[in-house]
Amino acid sequence: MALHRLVDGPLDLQEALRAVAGPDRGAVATFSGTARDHHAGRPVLRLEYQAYAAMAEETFRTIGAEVAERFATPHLAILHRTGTVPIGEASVIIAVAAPHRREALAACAYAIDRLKETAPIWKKEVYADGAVWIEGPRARPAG
Amino acid sequence: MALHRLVDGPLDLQEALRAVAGPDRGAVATFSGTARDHHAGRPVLRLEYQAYAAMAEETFRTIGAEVAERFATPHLAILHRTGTVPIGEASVIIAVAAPHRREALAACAYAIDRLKETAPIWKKEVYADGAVWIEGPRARPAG
Amino acid sequence: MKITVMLFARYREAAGRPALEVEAPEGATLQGIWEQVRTAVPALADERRPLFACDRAYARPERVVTGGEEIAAFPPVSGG
Amino acid sequence: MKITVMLFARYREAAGRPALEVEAPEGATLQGIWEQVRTAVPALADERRPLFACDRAYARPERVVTGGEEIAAFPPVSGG
Repeated sequence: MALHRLVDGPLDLQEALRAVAGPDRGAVATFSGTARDHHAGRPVLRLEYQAYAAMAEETFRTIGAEVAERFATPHLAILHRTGTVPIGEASVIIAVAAPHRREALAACAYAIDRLKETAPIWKKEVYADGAVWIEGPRARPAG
Repeated sequence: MALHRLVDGPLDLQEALRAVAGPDRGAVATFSGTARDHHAGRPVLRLEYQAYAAMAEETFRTIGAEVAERFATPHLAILHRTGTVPIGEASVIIAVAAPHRREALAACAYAIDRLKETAPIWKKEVYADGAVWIEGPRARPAG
Repeated sequence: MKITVMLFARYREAAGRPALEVEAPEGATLQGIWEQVRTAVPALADERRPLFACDRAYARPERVVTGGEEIAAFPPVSGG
Repeated sequence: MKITVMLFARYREAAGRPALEVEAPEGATLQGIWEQVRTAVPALADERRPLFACDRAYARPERVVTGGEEIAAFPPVSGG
């Protein structure tokens, strides 16, 4: 099964696992990206995420289709939080189930890489004395 | 923090996550190996795992030291179940936290590979009409 | 034709609003529409090469807009 | 000297017990001790090349045992 969702609140790893697990697949890999308390040596108080929601969910579906084709498993969950993310909490969770471990782990790595490259979501780091919108490298799929 | 344990009962992914997570690391990768309901086309009723416990825990500590050296993170949890594992439940859980996603995912893949190569643990598949001890490839570290 | 351009992240903050409407000639490209946005919003004047989306998919700056599409412009993404 | 050899998985099931004690001469190797196990347990007669562990670490068949070590013999592992 597939689950793709933007969530304005805490992410639930168990929900992602329930969406992908099943008795015919022996391997489940997950990745959680959590808000770190520093960046480049500067203390970070919290993160704020803004998403172009409709397009982001479209992007998640595309990643799901790519994973299904490349790693032969439809069992992918993508959860991404929007709004404020306190330090230590997850901003993104990926879960993939597959028959064997190599596909599960490779698909998980692929999905988070693609999400970071293509999903229209932006992170703002909030410091004691200000805030900065982070911008990724200018990679994107051909339009 | 590191956690290495053989458990004669259900494994708890949250316990593994709590052992490795922290506000200074932004990436957590996990791998769960779960009991599949078939193998090579044959229905499997359940698995039974036997371990050489003292040596297995030594092996987990060695894997932790290798991960610390290769991926620069000490935050590894290894939980392996012994005894009966019902279909759909986890026989092994690996969790790794690291500052960034590539190390976390690569360390997770490395740890499960090494566990399968080196940990003195054996799996028996139970079928409707019998049971078979599974044996891995004859790889092992130089003695 | 009237074209609404959705803005995100730094662009939205600079413009002080989530979207902007501009009047574009027939045959206008995404880049051409963006030039009008830059003229209308001085805080965006330095943003010469945004990323564009047309109907929720990435689109090239030279893409011609026919009206009715959902258009967005934004800086490089940083989700995850 | 008396040497206890721990057995696991298929070997344990074949022998019907978790460990076996054999009498080995001074200077005996792991493989030499294993030959005595095979002689003592007909169900293990076909197992010519087990994996060995000595004091909880993998050890080569030619390793000389001095007595007092924790010795184990087992088939290829299949955990995970």
